[in-house]
Amino acid sequence: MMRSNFVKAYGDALNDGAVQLSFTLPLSPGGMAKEAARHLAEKMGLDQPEVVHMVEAGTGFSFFIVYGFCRHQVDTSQLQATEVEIQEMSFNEINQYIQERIGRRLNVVAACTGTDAHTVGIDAIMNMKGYKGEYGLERYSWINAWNMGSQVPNTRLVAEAKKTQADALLVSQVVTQRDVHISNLSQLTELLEAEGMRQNVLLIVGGPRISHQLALELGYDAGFGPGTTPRQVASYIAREIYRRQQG
Amino acid sequence: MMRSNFVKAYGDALNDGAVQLSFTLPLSPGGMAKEAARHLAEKMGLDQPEVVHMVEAGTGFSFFIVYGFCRHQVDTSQLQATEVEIQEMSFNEINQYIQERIGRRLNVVAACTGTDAHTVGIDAIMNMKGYKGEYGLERYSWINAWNMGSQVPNTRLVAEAKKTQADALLVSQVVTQRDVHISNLSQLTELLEAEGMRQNVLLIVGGPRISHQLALELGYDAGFGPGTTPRQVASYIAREIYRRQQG
Amino acid sequence: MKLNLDQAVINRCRQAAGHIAGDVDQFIRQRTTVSLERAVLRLMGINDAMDDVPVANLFVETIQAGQGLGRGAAYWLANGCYQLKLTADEVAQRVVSGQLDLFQLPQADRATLNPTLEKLMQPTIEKIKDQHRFRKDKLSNLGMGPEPLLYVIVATGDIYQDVDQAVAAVAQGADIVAVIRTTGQSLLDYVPHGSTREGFGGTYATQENFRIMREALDEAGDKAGRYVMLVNYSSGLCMPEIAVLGALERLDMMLNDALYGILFRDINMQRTLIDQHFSRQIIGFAGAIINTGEDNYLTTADAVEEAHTVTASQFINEQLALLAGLEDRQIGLGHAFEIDPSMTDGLLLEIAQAQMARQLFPRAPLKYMPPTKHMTGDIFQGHLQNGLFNLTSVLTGQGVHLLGMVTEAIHTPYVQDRLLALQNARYVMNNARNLGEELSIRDDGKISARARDVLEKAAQMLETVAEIGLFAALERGMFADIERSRDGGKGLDGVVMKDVDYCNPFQELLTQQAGSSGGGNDEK
Amino acid sequence: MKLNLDQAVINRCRQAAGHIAGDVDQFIRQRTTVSLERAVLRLMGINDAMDDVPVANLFVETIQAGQGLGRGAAYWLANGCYQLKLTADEVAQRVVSGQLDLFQLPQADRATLNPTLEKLMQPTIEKIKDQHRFRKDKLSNLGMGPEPLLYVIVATGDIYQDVDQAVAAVAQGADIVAVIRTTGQSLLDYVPHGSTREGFGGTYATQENFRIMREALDEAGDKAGRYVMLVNYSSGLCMPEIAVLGALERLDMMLNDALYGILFRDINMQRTLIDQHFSRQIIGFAGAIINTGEDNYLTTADAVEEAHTVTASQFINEQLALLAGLEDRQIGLGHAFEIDPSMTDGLLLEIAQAQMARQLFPRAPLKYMPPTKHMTGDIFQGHLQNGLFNLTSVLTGQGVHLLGMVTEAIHTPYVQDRLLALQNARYVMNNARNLGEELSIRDDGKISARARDVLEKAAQMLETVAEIGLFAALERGMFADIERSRDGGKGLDGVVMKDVDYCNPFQELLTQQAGSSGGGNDEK
Ligand code: B12
Ligand code: B12
Ligand SMILES: Cc1ncc(COP(=O)(O)O)c(C=O)c1O
Ligand SMILES: Cc1ncc(COP(=O)(O)O)c(C=O)c1O
Repeated sequence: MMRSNFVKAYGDALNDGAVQLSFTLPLSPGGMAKEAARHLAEKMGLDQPEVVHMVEAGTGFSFFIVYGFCRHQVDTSQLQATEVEIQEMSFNEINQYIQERIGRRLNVVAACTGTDAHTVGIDAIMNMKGYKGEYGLERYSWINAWNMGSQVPNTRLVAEAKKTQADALLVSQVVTQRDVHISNLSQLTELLEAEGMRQNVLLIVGGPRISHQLALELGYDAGFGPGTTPRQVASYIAREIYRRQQG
Repeated sequence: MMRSNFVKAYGDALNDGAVQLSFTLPLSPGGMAKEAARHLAEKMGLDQPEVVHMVEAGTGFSFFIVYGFCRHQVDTSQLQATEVEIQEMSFNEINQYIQERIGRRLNVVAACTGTDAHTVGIDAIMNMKGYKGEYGLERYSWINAWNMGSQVPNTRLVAEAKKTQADALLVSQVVTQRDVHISNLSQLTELLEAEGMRQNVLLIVGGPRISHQLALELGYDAGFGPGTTPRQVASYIAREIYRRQQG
Repeated sequence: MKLNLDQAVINRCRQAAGHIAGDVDQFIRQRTTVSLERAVLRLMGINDAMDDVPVANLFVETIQAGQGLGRGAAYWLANGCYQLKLTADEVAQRVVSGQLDLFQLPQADRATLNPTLEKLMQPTIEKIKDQHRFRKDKLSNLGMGPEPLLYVIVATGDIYQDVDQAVAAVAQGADIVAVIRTTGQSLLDYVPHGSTREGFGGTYATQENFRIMREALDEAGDKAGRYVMLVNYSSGLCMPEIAVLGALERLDMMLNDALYGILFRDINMQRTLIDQHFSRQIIGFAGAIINTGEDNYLTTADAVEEAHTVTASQFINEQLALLAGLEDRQIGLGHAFEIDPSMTDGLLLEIAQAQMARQLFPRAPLKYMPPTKHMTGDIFQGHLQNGLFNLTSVLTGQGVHLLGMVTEAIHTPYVQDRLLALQNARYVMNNARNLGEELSIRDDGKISARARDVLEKAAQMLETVAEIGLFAALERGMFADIERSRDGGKGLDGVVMKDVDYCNPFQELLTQQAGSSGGGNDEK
Repeated sequence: MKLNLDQAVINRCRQAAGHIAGDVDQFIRQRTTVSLERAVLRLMGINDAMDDVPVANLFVETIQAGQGLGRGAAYWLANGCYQLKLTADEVAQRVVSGQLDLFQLPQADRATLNPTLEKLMQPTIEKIKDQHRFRKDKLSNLGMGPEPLLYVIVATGDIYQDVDQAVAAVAQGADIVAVIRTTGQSLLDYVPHGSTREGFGGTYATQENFRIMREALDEAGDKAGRYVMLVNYSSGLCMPEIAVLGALERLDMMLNDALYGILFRDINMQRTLIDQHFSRQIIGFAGAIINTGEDNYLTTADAVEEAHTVTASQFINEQLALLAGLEDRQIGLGHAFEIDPSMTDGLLLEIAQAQMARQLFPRAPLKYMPPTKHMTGDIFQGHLQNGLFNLTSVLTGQGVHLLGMVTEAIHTPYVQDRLLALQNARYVMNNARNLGEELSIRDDGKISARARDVLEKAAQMLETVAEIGLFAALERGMFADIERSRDGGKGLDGVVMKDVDYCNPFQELLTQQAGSSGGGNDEK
């Protein structure tokens, strides 16, 4: 039954369910391996799964490409977009907003924490000189911005937050192998809780594999993914701090 | 629980379940569409599905690439390789086998049926001059081979089978859109049944999207997929006809 | 980037091809076919169907049964109108319903009928000219993308799904959309009627389907700010008829190649060469472009061994097209990127072939086909093969560039396959846009040697064909490794000798025009 | 394919770079570092750990605490052995367990200690020579693939999973395997001990991990019939120590670039330039190759705007390497294919840069890095970017070719990502194997203009750096758009002035060798 708010994948004809898969199995190529790949695809809900490509991927491993027609459908009426909701403002509007509604400069401390040394992302948000033609937070006259750089231990970040009476902490996490970002991000919330500071700061995380949803799950206020612009972040901070201030 | 005969997909660490998906949804790109893609992947059994790419694929459509970790595992002890089992012989062995065990030339009629005009595959199996260095059935001294070419109506094929007292019919089907091959192949078995000929011929189908399993489902004796060689087919025919002859 | 080709060898090729085409032309001029005559009827407005059977078919069958086809369907229709003072439609209706036996009517002479013929022709000629003008205006207002033009196919089998997919492709950058035809249509000796949703591996070519897609593409093109070309097949047993429908519905390109029908559809060579000539006259008049099918040879024959057959066939197709009144810029000769990807230095040979074709036919909108034969289920590898193909195309300045699909070996293209193909071409061609101008090819290298070798072989082949004639060459299997006999194949029974008083005012007009202007129906 | 480069400008570059390197060398010669001294200890066989802390660290800390480091760790160790008639290990054990205070011992003079020093050095020197010989033999028996050599990374974080993935990659055609290091290791001021399974984004570089992987690759290489090279990082705070471990475990290449550490790890420039010199001496002696990190500049700076900084840095790295006794064939200068793929004619600029690097450093095994910065989640597009990169590499004859991964923007490579990358390179490079020889580049085109422009800018930059010195240039942010101060960053506290009687018999030996033979430890 396809109701109008149900959608399926689509290749050749609407709602045919066509999807492409690829994966490796720890089996040598052959009839059995192919059958295993087909089965796996069937378990994923594919009708008529077809293994269109099988090749040895090192001794004892095979790589597969599979096409098939996925039975599953998604009810779009049940979905909620899980990105941070932002009413974006312009550079000038943001400064004016802070000046008029909050009436003081906001203190924002940023760092790429743990052993992560990818600064390009957080610099894109922070740097004076800007990124892709948009100024970073350091340029905003109504924001005091500190960029602590990369490989900053959480303890140092918390100390800096305390020292600067930070309104918002911006944490960047790029390396995610074995969920290192998760343990690192969790450690920060624990430290802040332990210091009794958690309620006093807006806690924001960003990075290419970060979603707003993940951020919420980890006890952060917001998460920003790939393609984030400084204005989005600044708009969010200004509005959210004003909102909280209002009660 | 991973028992040793259970396998999962594998990307970075054994049994991590890593798979890649791609598909199109009839939704414009955006937060909702991304969420729908994520949901679909979740329904397919992916943990931590991540939409790593979303792009407009024409107005009202988006194409997605998703990575995630598939929960499903396959019990290899329950699998049966579903290819035709063939004890392959050499060109000379096959002729000798027919001569010695069957004692007469086998009549084989081949055609690419319906409106399908792809002859390269069936020619590869049949042609005198051979394919990739292997002679086709026309070259076998103990096989009388007729290649009727392409776009042969099923009725003509059946008539030819009758005329030549065919031992085996080789049908090629390459075009498969909207399952045209299925209706075409089914029609042939019906015709043969109606003529009372089904039991007298070995009915074989081949083509790039044909599997042995599908062939069996459609009431054929065997199905041959991509990469089939003439020797495999000739070996199968010779042995199977001998087997049937034995009772 | 330029190859140093020997002009003397090129001249030999052209001369031999001219000779071959001349021989064929002699043969053609004396004959007509059922499809050609149906096309004439369609040009006179007979485009309806009765119980799904086109009136043009029924009409021609009646005339053929009465042995009258040698005089030309136009004659009988015009004479009917003249004698009975009826419209063409009225006459046709009566004939096919059995109410009227044309052979019983008095038979006016040609001169007497000329005003009637003139009147019957006029509306269609005007319509085609209008379409031509419309295209020219659109093109000069909106323009097209830079060459190579990006050409995609849609092939859902359902014209309405095709429209969705075509519109999506235009939004992604397609310059040209071809609606692929269902399997089997090429062997139908009639053109189906109305809109259709039940093709396999393609959608029926019908006038209504043409119209639906034309409308959708015009709209999508306006939105995208460029003119989008529409392509279908004037090919198979109904070449000239589909040419007419294409002209009426403003198709911009038509796959049109008798050799393809002969080799790959086993259509009788006499029949289809006659059909081809008239179809090309119509396409020429409509200001559209033909696409020839040499690329297909390499799906059955080897691209390294048989490359010269492609080149030879291009020369023949060029000469046949010129004789039908097409201009160079309307002759989209086909070739393809079909060398086994596992070959060391294979890309060098592909560059040689593509660049050679470019130089041999400098004004032709060369149709360059992507890898198909050596595509596999490995879509990643396939994407790269298409990438090198795209690179070769932009490097050598091809005209009409068919996009390769990653799933070529699996299914007719999905909506995302086309997306990936367009992204591939856009990226590679843009990133290497002017690379061709930067580089020159060594005269003593492998690329030059390959081009010289293929060209010389093509010349030799053409000279042989010129000697024995095209029919004999086809009988010997000189193209695509496929042998066809002069009297074999489908459709020979539809060939008829023209009477001395054969009447076909369109052909007369087009032949005359071609003689004077060299093709197209306007001032340029 | 050849660019017409102005030799005068090249000479200006080399002269300025020589000047820059000479200045740095002056500075280096007067100083040592904790890591350098630990490396000396390791060369004398002190490679154990106590409760996971390397004995070499504990030993050096003790000496540093006693202000004795300026005399060289070798002196103190040898003196201990000499005075107490103990082995090096015995002395080290007693020192680090607090049983022995070296400063309390009589202090023999250098001449007296020379025989002891000799004896302490000998086993390691022999071991390194053995490894070198072993590699040479293998290479001459098994050989390597054709250049560009295919280089892949493994990065599971677990040495045993790394082995599986590396062995799979060898079966798929990899010539070189690099084990990527866990995040954070470069800032550790010690080398972890033993085999490890818990890295993030890479696996700890330890002697035991080196050994495990070396063994696996030797076996896989024997099976595949070729010698497979192993790579790790002599980089970060422990450059010279890892160079020693690499030499002992027969690593074939080491990423080794002080500038990388300064710019991307904020390591103090004094510290790491001193460390680099000794590490390069060791790598040179081991017959291995260094890989420099200029490619990384283009991940933070723009590849079109800042291409000349890469070229300038290559000249500096070359001169610094030559001063450390490396031969040209051991100097794997880095560069990268990092231009925004949406740029029209971007490929022309990539070809210009790659070909220029090839001609500027004709004997260097240039390390060519794939697109990383502009890779996205679109793995299909990424596969093509890698395809054009592979093409550029084979076209311009690069030496060491790092394979781009389709999932570069997503995760560390999966087993299939590496498979796809190897297939990509094999296909493109084989299909275009000799294309470079076929083509020549116009002197008045965009490619030539670009190369000339970048080279001139590099010359000007080098002349400025020569004037102000490398330290000042780094302070001004002249590389990778990153500013670093002379006394900032990590590890400055590990820098020590050498005493007049500084003792480092290895450095003496290597310096002497370099002076005479120009690098390597054998007859060639
Ligand atoms: C550049 C780069 C580097 C440079 C970093 C230079 C520097 N100073 O930053 C160098 C070469 C040094 C480097 C090294 C390494 N890298 Co790296 N690197 C990359 C690369 C190519 C691009 C990253 C980048 O700059 N993106 C551009 C920025 C603008 O995008 P972004 O980070 O997503 O940021 C945007 C948003 O996410 C958001 N955002 C980001 N942070 C924040 C924070 C806040 C608060 C907010 C609001 C928003 C926000 O806003 C930004 C602007 O829109 C990626 C691959 C790729 N193409 O993505 C690999 C990649 C990130 N690196 C990787 C790895 C593993 C490493 C190493 C660990 C490898 C090694 N062992 O040697 C090392 C060590 C680094 C370390 N210790 O962390 C992996 C990570 C894998 C994973 N998912 O775990 C990647 C994905 C490559 C790969 N596939 O293996 N790397
Ligand atoms: C060559 C080719 C053509 C040639 C055919 C020439 C000829 N004389 O055969 C030409 C150019 C004419 C052509 C035309 C069309 N083609 Co075509 N063509 C291909 C192509 C590129 C290769 C097929 C091929 O030759 N494979 C090589 C042979 C050796 O492989 P094989 O067929 O799999 O055969 C092997 C096995 O399967 C097996 N086998 C096959 N048959 C049998 C039978 C028996 C009894 C046994 C035992 C074994 C066996 O043994 C063979 C040897 O190992 C494929 C794409 C691709 N790369 O696969 C498209 C493809 C098959 N074509 C396709 C289509 C749609 C068409 C058209 C319908 C398009 C159109 N509307 O114009 C037309 C019309 C054809 C028609 N009426 O059927 C589609 C089919 C899609 C689908 N799954 O439904 C494909 C997949 C392309 C695509 N992606 O759209 N095509
Ligand atoms: C000239 C020509 N006609 C027709 C076709 C299509 O085949 P069919 O005639 O079956 O529609 C092609 C296929 O490429 C072709 O090149
Ligand atoms: C010279 C050099 N050292 C080291 C690294 C790796 O980084 P890390 O020092 O964090 O291991 C790189 C990365 O490309 C490099 O080029």
